[in-house]
Amino acid sequence: MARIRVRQAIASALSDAMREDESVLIFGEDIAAAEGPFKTSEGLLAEFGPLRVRDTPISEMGFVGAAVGAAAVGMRPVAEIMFMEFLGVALDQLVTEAAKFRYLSNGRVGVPLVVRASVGSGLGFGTQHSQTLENWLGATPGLKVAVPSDAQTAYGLLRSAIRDPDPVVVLEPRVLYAERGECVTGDAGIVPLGVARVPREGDALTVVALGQTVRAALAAAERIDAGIEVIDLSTVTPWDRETVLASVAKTGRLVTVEEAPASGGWGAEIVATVTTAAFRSLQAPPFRITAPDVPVPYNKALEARFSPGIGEIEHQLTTYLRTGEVPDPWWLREGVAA
Amino acid sequence: MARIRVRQAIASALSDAMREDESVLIFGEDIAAAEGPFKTSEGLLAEFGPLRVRDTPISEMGFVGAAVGAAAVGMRPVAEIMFMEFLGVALDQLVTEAAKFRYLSNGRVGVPLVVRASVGSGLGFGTQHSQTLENWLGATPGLKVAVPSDAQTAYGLLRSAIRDPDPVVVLEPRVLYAERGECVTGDAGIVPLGVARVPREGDALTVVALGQTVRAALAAAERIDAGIEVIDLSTVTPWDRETVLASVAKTGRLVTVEEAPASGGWGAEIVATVTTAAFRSLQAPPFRITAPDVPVPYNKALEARFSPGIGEIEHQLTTYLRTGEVPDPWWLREGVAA
Amino acid sequence: MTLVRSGDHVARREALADPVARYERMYEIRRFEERVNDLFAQGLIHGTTHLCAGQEALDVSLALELRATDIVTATYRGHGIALALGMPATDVLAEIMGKADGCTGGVGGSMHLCEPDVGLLPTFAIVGAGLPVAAGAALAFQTRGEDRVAVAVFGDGAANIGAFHEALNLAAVWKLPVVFVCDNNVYAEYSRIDLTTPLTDLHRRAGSYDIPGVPVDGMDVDATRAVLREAVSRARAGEGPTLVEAKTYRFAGHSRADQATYRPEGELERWRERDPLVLARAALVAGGAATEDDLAGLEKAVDEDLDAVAEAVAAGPDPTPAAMFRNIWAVAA
Amino acid sequence: MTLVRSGDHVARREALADPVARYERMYEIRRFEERVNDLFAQGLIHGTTHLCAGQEALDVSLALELRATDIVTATYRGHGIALALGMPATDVLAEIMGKADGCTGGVGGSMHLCEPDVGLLPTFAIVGAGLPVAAGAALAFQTRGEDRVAVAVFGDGAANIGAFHEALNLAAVWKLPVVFVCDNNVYAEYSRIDLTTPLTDLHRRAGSYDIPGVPVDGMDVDATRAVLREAVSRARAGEGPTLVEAKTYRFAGHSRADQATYRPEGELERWRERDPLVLARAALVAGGAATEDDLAGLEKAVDEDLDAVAEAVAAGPDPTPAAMFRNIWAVAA
Ligand SMILES: Cc1ncc(C[n+]2csc(CCOP(=O)(O)OP(=O)(O)O)c2C)c(N)n1
Ligand SMILES: Cc1ncc(C[n+]2csc(CCOP(=O)(O)OP(=O)(O)O)c2C)c(N)n1
Ligand SMILES: [Mg+2]
Ligand SMILES: [Mg+2]
Repeated sequence: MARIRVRQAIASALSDAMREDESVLIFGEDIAAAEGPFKTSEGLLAEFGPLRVRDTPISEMGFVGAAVGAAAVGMRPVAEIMFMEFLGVALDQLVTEAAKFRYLSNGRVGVPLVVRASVGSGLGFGTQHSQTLENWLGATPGLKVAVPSDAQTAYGLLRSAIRDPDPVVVLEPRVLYAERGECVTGDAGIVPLGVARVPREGDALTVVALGQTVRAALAAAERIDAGIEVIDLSTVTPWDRETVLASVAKTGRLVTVEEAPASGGWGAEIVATVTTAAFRSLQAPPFRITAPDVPVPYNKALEARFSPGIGEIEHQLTTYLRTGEVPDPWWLREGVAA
Repeated sequence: MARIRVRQAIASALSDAMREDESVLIFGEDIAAAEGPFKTSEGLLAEFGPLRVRDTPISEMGFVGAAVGAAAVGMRPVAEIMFMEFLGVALDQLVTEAAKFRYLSNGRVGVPLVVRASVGSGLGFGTQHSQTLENWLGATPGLKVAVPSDAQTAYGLLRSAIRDPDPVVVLEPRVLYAERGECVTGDAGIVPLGVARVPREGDALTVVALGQTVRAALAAAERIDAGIEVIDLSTVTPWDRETVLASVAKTGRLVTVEEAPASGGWGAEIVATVTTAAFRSLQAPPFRITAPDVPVPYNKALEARFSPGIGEIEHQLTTYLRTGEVPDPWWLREGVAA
Repeated sequence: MTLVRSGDHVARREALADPVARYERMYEIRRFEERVNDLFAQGLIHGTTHLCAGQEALDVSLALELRATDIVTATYRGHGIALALGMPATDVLAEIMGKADGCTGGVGGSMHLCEPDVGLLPTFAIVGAGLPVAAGAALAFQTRGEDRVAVAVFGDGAANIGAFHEALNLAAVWKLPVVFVCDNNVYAEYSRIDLTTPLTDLHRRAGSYDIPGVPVDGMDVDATRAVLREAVSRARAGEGPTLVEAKTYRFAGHSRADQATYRPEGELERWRERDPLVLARAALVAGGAATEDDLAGLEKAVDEDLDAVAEAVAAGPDPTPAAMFRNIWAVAA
Repeated sequence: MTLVRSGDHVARREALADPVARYERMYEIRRFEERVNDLFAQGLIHGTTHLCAGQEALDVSLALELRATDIVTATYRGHGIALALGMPATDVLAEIMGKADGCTGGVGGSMHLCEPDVGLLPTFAIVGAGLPVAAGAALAFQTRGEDRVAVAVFGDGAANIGAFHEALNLAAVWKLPVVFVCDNNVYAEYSRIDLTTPLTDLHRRAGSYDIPGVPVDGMDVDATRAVLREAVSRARAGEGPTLVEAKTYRFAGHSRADQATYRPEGELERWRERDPLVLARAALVAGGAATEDDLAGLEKAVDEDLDAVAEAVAAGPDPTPAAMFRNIWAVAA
């Protein structure tokens, strides 16, 4: 099994999908001739030619809308949004158009598009290029949102997204593009949408992570080594209630780990749903480990602290396991946020 | 104390603010000559003239951006977005620009803009004109979001929003515009941002409602009459933890009532935060009364069922109080959602 | 004319080859809208609606120049286009009345008509949203090497929104087989066009993308047809997009509540003289294609059919609550 | 030249009245960018950066034609504009290095420079976002009856995004005192302009809004200045917006990692012959405003100053974690 970079896994998923299905075409800014700002479409123009691999003008609303139209007449377009923020002018096409076409056509017009967008902090891109913003999409029946956490899920979720008959947004943690991991390609490497992974089992505590927090959560769990089950949510809407609830039924404790601020984050949905559904099996208060409620800072040291890293996760989980109480995050412990 | 329509309360707030402060100017589609598609700017063009009351082209991204620029150089613009959905092309200006200017200027450039947008279902406008979508804004440090529930809060929150030094979005439940209510105007009528109201006290159960669900929740509570405390959240970001936590400390039970689908809704944040902070005082599972996870339907009878009405709220709360368990919503009780 | 039901759409479309049938369809659209207006006034319709009186010539000529396999994105002001493209009045009215037999099953309403059989995607309630979508359909046709064409119909007001600009540029740089049809009916809601843009000859915006921009008298069905024919065949031949500006006039208010008191005096009356129905009817009689009597008979038949349609639709079933749970995900949840 | 620190911004701006000082500033910008590039290569700077070599003439002429009370919205490619407008190199470099003394205190970085004293709003990392904001600042000036002007500077790629269209139309219909300055440097990231739009003479897009559109040789500081002067005075006189297209060339890659291998052979070399510094320097010598020796001396002084700046900034303090909690809400949470 090859260890490849996440960006290569993505390029493989795209090329495998394009080989399998002629209706797959991809477009985005500088994804053809330049093979992608993050090199996630290496080799594709050469193999599939300029009709199926296209560079677009800087027109996110235009080309996301074009993906809607192409999908509505039977293509499976994959549009690349370089940074998630750029969807700030294109949500209309995703939330208010694509997600509703099936409903507004009595089931006769589906929109099997995929939008890939890079997200998150960690590379010094500053406050307008480091948000995650899955909250923009999460209240949209008809729209699916997946987030890979390594090469295999980057490959496998994208393959599923492209095969899916509904619109799917894949949010790729940018910081992972250069990371290497094992990656089975082909049908065996496909990761289904809507199913959470459980990369680490345990019976003392359920930790739900997503995207770039999965590896930090796993590393922290290794260090603590006290029956921590780590779930990689993988699909954030609609998310896998069964897996999470089954885990909490076993552990009686729930913690989510988000890279972004708590307010408006996906963790609230998990904590709220689990609390409602599994109230009597919870032995301690569920809580969220998150970034503080501030914009992503640029300075390297500050940016590194912003998102919960291994040390912070370890500290909070250890305190929680020891005391049964919700720990303070670093900015309260250190009295930094006045 | 006059009983006026919500839309008149809004027009009064705008004119009082414009009289008080020369830097207030308003613009939007058909808000000047036509006095607003929902008549929320009646009389303003006549009183304040065409420089301060302007009709815009259909350019939501353009004029929301113009509000950012005007606010950055000292005006207090109030931009009207006819239907919340139209912000789908303008989130960039609110979330990625306006909310971050103070941060990105070392505190030297504030953006005291207000965006008013009508939201919600109930008037047969169909699936692209009936969403609430506060989730688009909720993960944005630096941006405030308020939602009035009657004439007084429509007046008072808008006055506060206009005086506020930060960007504020006021989401006005469209179905309320024609409703009448008592409304104190002038300084005495101002309703602070960030402070929840408690229109009904009780010690058996805390119900948190927002916008158009406030009156339904109140009416249901009246019918049940069993110590139900109803909180009108009023500001959804940042929301008033103190008031809600104090109430739950007293009642030991929490229910939120949302007009829109559970997934991605504001209720998750309340339930999650309260559960984490007040776990030991909760005597029963907190839960959310919401619409089903579907797009807003057009047919009148279907639309009426979509959003939780008085009867549905009453049923769920009664069942909950009686059994201590989380009740099924109507679509599960009736086996409608296969 | 006999009541046409689902399935006969394409036949209904092809009937337009006959000039008399074109007039008949225009007449049907006009009367249909009047009925919708009445049903609203009677409280039998929920929500809002946007009538298309004044743009019948455009709707019918568009239907005439397209094939059923072509794709159209239109707006909330879409009853006329739906009828012109071949949807029977029953399907359209049932949707407007929120009935189970409506084209979306009653969950869409007046602003969201759809009929894939005649190429009509769900109509767009968001101004400008249909333009990039039409470009995208055209992109699919081009990629697959099909000789199909996509058409976006939109208003003068939509020419001020970003999606217009992005869609035209995208279509121009990729030479997509798409026609952008601007129905310049002088108003966007309650605002006259010159209040919201300094350039009221909107076809001139084509210059920003080096594509042809063509104005046409949208009240004249033959003139409009000729311009659309040229634009559609350019697209079909792979020569790229065209921006067509049809100069029309909105005879009704913007939506149902609007009395349109903001119009300058005499403006409506002047445009009424150029009512597309009046012009088309006179041309038929003058050209000898039909007599006054023929047309009066035909009009009566349409009226009667619409009576029957209205009655049948009103008596039709409402959707059950289960309808709102269908067609959200590809596989029922 | 001596190290200028915060507070002397306006003086630094006004110095540009002297043609030799203009050259000096252009030289400073060029050398500043080279240093930034080196610091990146050494791993001393985090993230990414976008160098402006090739657009110094535009930056300096803009600063020259504006007053300190005017407002500028610029982009992530904004080091040169910031320096031209009067920000001292220390403030800019400190920000790029994420230092506590940077203009945003180190939380913004290279893409987010800001200095209200010289009218620079936080620069925009989102393509096109600055255009409506500039229109809005102009709206404020117009409403208050001030004779201030707003300027949006943006790239050729930005002319394809919706915000461009909406902002120009809004400014045109309201006759706002704003100048839209398109820095057409031939590339948007790795794409040559003709790959993403059929109309490469972007000033022609002004026609869509019936406003003047003016091309200018952006490598020539005097020519650029003359065109900007005209546009700025039109705006200041209440005659409305102008679209200026400065034809420049991006000498560097798009951002730090980019080697720009996609350029056609010889293109860079041809443009290098029209390097704005080379042109300006030659003109000064030819016109007798300075000798070669004068200029060599001045260049040496700038180099030394930048050495000192780089050293001082590198030794400066980093922000503490508390910095990320400040300046989010008006009143500290
Ligand atoms: C993005 C957006 N903004 C505003 C509206 C509200 N709105 C509905 S129709 C309309 C006027 C559109 O005018 P025009 O494009 O000329 O089309 P017409 O109604 O005349 O057919 C407006 C502003 C909308 N639906 N979408
Ligand atoms: C809305 C948006 N889309 C894409 C990007 C990514 N991006 C950053 S710079 C750039 C190229 C912009 O080109 P141009 O406008 O010509 O300016 P230049 O970089 O040449 O100064 C792109 C695509 C962005 N920042 N914002
Ligand atoms: Mg119109
Ligand atoms: Mg460029």
